[in-house]
Amino acid sequence: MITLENIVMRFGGLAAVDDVSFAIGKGIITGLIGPNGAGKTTLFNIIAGRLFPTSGRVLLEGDDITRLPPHERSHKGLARTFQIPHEFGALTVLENLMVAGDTSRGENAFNAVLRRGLFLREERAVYERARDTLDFLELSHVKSEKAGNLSGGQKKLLELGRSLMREPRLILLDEIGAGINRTLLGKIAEKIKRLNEERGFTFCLIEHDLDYVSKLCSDVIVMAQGKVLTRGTIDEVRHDERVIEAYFGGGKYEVGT
Amino acid sequence: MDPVGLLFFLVGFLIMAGIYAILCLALNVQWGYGGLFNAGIAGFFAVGAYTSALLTAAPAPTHLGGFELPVLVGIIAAAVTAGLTGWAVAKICIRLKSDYLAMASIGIAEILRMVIVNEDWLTNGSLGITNIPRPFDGLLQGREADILFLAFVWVIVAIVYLVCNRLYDSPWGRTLRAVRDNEDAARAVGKDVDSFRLQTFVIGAALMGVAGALSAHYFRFLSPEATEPLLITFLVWVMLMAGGSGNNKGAIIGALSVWAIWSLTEIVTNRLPAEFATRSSYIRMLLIGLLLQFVLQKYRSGLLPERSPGIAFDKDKDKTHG
Amino acid sequence: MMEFINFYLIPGLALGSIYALGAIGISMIFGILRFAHFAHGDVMTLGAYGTLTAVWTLGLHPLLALPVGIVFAVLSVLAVDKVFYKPLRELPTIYTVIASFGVALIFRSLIQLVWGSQNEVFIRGVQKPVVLFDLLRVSLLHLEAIAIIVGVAIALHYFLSRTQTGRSMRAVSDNAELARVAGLDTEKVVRATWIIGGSLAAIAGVLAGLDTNIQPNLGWNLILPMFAAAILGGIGKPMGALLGGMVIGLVEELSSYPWLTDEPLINPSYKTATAFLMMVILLIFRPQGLLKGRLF
Amino acid sequence: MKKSIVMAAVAGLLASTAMAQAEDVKVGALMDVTGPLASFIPPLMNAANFAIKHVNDGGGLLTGKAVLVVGDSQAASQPAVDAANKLVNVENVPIIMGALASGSTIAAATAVTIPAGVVQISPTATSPSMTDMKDGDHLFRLVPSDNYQGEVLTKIVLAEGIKKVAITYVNNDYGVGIATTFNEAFKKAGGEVTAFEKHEDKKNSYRSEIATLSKGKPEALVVIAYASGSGSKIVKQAIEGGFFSRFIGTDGLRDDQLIKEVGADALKDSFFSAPTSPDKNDASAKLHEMFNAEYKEGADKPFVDQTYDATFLAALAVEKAGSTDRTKMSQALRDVASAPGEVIGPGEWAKAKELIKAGKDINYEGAGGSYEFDANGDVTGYIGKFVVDGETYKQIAIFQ
Repeated sequence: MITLENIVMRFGGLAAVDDVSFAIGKGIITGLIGPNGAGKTTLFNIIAGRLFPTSGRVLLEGDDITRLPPHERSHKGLARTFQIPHEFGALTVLENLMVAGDTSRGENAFNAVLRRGLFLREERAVYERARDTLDFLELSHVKSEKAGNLSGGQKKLLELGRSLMREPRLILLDEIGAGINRTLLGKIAEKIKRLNEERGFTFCLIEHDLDYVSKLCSDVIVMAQGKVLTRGTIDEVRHDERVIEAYFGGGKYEVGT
Repeated sequence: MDPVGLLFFLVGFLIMAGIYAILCLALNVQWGYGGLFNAGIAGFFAVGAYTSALLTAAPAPTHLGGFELPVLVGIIAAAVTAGLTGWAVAKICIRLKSDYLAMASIGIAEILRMVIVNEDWLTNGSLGITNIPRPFDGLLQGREADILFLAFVWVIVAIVYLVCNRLYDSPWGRTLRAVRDNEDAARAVGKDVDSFRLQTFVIGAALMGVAGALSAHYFRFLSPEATEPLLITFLVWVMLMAGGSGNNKGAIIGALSVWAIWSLTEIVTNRLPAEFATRSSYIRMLLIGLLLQFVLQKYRSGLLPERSPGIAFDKDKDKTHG
Repeated sequence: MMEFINFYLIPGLALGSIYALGAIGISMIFGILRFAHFAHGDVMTLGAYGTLTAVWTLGLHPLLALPVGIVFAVLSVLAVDKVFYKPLRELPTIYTVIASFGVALIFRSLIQLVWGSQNEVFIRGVQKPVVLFDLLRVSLLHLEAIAIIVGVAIALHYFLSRTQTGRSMRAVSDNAELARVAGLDTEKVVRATWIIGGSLAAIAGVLAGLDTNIQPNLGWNLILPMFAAAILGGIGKPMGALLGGMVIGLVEELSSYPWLTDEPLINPSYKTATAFLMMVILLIFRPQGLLKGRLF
Repeated sequence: MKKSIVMAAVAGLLASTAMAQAEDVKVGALMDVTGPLASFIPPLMNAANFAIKHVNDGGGLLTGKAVLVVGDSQAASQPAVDAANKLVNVENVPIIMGALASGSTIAAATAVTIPAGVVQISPTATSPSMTDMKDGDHLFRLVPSDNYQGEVLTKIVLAEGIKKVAITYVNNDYGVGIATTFNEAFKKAGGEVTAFEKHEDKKNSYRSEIATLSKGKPEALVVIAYASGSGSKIVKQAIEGGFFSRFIGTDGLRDDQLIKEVGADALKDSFFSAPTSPDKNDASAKLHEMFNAEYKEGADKPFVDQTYDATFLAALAVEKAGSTDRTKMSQALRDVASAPGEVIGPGEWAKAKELIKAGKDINYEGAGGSYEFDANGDVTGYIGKFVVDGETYKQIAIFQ
């Protein structure tokens, strides 16, 4: 699905991502874990196009998209959520979802003023999908609320919903569980699993909660200090010495087998 | 007070308020919908005013043109040239963050003003352009003709309002507000942020040009001080903030109420005793400054705050909270 | 060559010093309070009138009366900050920007009410220039202005790098959140910002008044080039603003020097435009300014 | 608390309207009180008030008192139109003195006063484009168009034996107008102009401009600018830089402010032109004496004479018309301003009122000229040549 080739990202003299290469398989849920400062979010930003790497290539199903701006990647089927919620605060929840739909006719200023009939059908279709997505995420009761007024967890759901509206091939989830209570967290995990199983969505997620990762991900990539440390199933990586060292700082803890 | 005089005062008052309403609606497109901090309103206003004046005025050897074209042609051309200027400005500096965009736009407006003052062959420099016609000239005589112009101005206000409302209540407007609220998220859902900002800037600039053109036709005379950057720009910002940015009705109401304060305070300060004659104007400016602070502290979200336009098919409308 | 030094370079440096003194305050306020202070020019004017009053009542030389103007300007901005800016601190900066516009209007009207609107001068008559070797003709005031800016530069550098308050100011300017978390008293930093910004503005106002004359629009007329200078130097970088001011002043004066032919390079009518043009170009290609300032 | 303030303000407004007794007559004045010309205004405001004071001391206007209502035109079109609208429609004035700057005068006239049929007398607007305006005889002015002063200045300069000058002028309607005519006339008369440069008002340093101006070794620098604006700065910096010691100025520069900033010594070789009264009319001296007695200073400021005269003429026109009927004003104004008739000078309101009552024709000869309006509402001016004498200016010749 997505292939990274020798990605390097430097800020000033510092390499936040240092020669990372891996591929994400189609139709599966990949977890990206690692301690703070490992370069996970930077890598997401590079995949999503918010940052362009200092060197290296990003391929989407074989196409080189390294220098493609984020909105064009979105049109190619890449969607993402943000670590800190990036809701459209003054828009209603329903509008937040509808914005993400494909409304290219209605987004033409000329049509918006003079040929409003032209985008009615498109608008209705987007509306129906937004309603379905709201139902799926159980957010329908707040659909007319301003998104800025939602709780942290609801905002995370909203971000997920917005990604779904894109009908993407790959969704990047950046700590979708952070700061969310356990009930809601379980609910989100279940939604992700259903989307993956029933509709074949590909996910790549950054997460700190390893239990959560173990519940969802069949493939886990571990990063530390800008490099890929190891990769495997959750059980494989959990017991990898290098991983434990990276997480807890070398030598502080005696690591059993 | 003489009721007829009062009526004509109201006519003049509403003409200016209408011109400000258009500026305010235009700024609302840029700031209210798009979050673009344009502090160079006067520049686009000036470009529009000069375009229309040069196209419609009587020929004169002192400046370019004087083509005696119909006023409507002048106004449309004003929108086009101001829009093009906006396009050029946006092309250069739309990526700048808010306050920086403000500085850049002030700088550009100031450069435009200098060009207008210095390039005599084009604008007749500081001597200005006289004999600028109004639409329907000759239909009515004397100050009665102002009533026709008032109607003309407010028809244009209505058209601009309609256009702005349609822009607002459309996927275009929705996307623009999304871009304003969160640029990165808008990019992530496939929106070409720069393109939307560019469009917004151009549309706003074009409308500001229309307002400039109307002012030239109202005064029948145009000289560089008519486009004093800081005064026009500042007043329009206050109007939009007071009326409610993001709300078209608010923009118009803001224009009317702030213009009322601006203009009517003079009638009050003129009632001060004669020894205040020189001072009354400063007292007036002082009052306006204080009033502004009062509005900012007590009515800061404006008289009519922003609200979502709603979705036409959303039948099971529960109470709208927006 | 001497003509270049006498009538382009040194006046350019002097003008630059005035811009620089104003721009330092603008840059610091922008960096720490995060808004463009449109009333800063009028703070300069207040400083000039405060000094003028001291000159009239005490009969001092303007430079000796300067402390009175400084105190007057500083007290005014502190009061204005408390009453008008502080309540808007947590809101988007546009509110404070507009409020500062209003404050500019208030300052100017008050000045006109108290002192009237006619021009005043500190010292009557022509100031004979200092003539050296029959070649160098420099106005004493310009030497004073350049000396003051050098002094300010040294003091400012010392203050920002060696004192606790100076370091706190830099910290808040670099990252307000972090500074707050680290337990810095931001209000104290804000106060220090106004005191320094107000003082320097007052000095700038008096220098401008000495160079020409004092009238209510004195500072307002200088605000745009000062903004340009602050941006040029990099927002939140006082030393950058100082440099930016010098650059803008020099560019303005030197742009009309006959560099290539016998004609001025740029028509003097467009002198001010060169400052803005520089600002716009810089914003586009290097928005962080000459000395990497903050980007918001 | 707030409510009570509002109430008090409203009550005050209503009361003052009601209190203005029915027979009081308002005289409108458009003055650029705030804005770029603010520094000129205080003495001009005194001049207008002084004229009104003379009217009221000399028996009042019509059957009541004259009341001056000032609109702030801010030297810009939009505020001028707004202020004129209020004077014409809310205050209901029969006649307006002002505005000062040509731009605000023209905008106020074309957008408000001409359509409303109100006569406007500008004391200072010099723009040539006012001459051909279709104003239905509503727009008058007391200074000759720029074209005129420029030509007269040429004569004055050549009479001094100066053949080679550099010209710098402020880039506004005043500076551009006079400088352009002077430049053309001077060259036509055989003079040499080494440099002809405009400058921005409001700058602090003009040193590089002056350096450029001095290039062709001219004998004198012609400065067409306001003393309280760029004018004094240019003269001062030119002297300090050792570029020029001789200056030629117009009425804008001929201002006490210049002496205050530059000092009388440095100006002993310089001379100035300004509109004045015909030959031996002592009206100006008389007005200045009265003015300084009243206000202590300022009589010699530019445009004080004209502002006083314009206000006085406005009042005379109302008195002559015998009512506040706007349609009668332009004829009445022509009657009182032009010969023939018994000559009236500044301050002689009681005499004028008497004569008008007696049905006699009067002819106001003001401090700034005799004001014989031509068909366009323009005056043929008299231009005086002034030099610095002690701490003030002295008129040494009159040109026509």
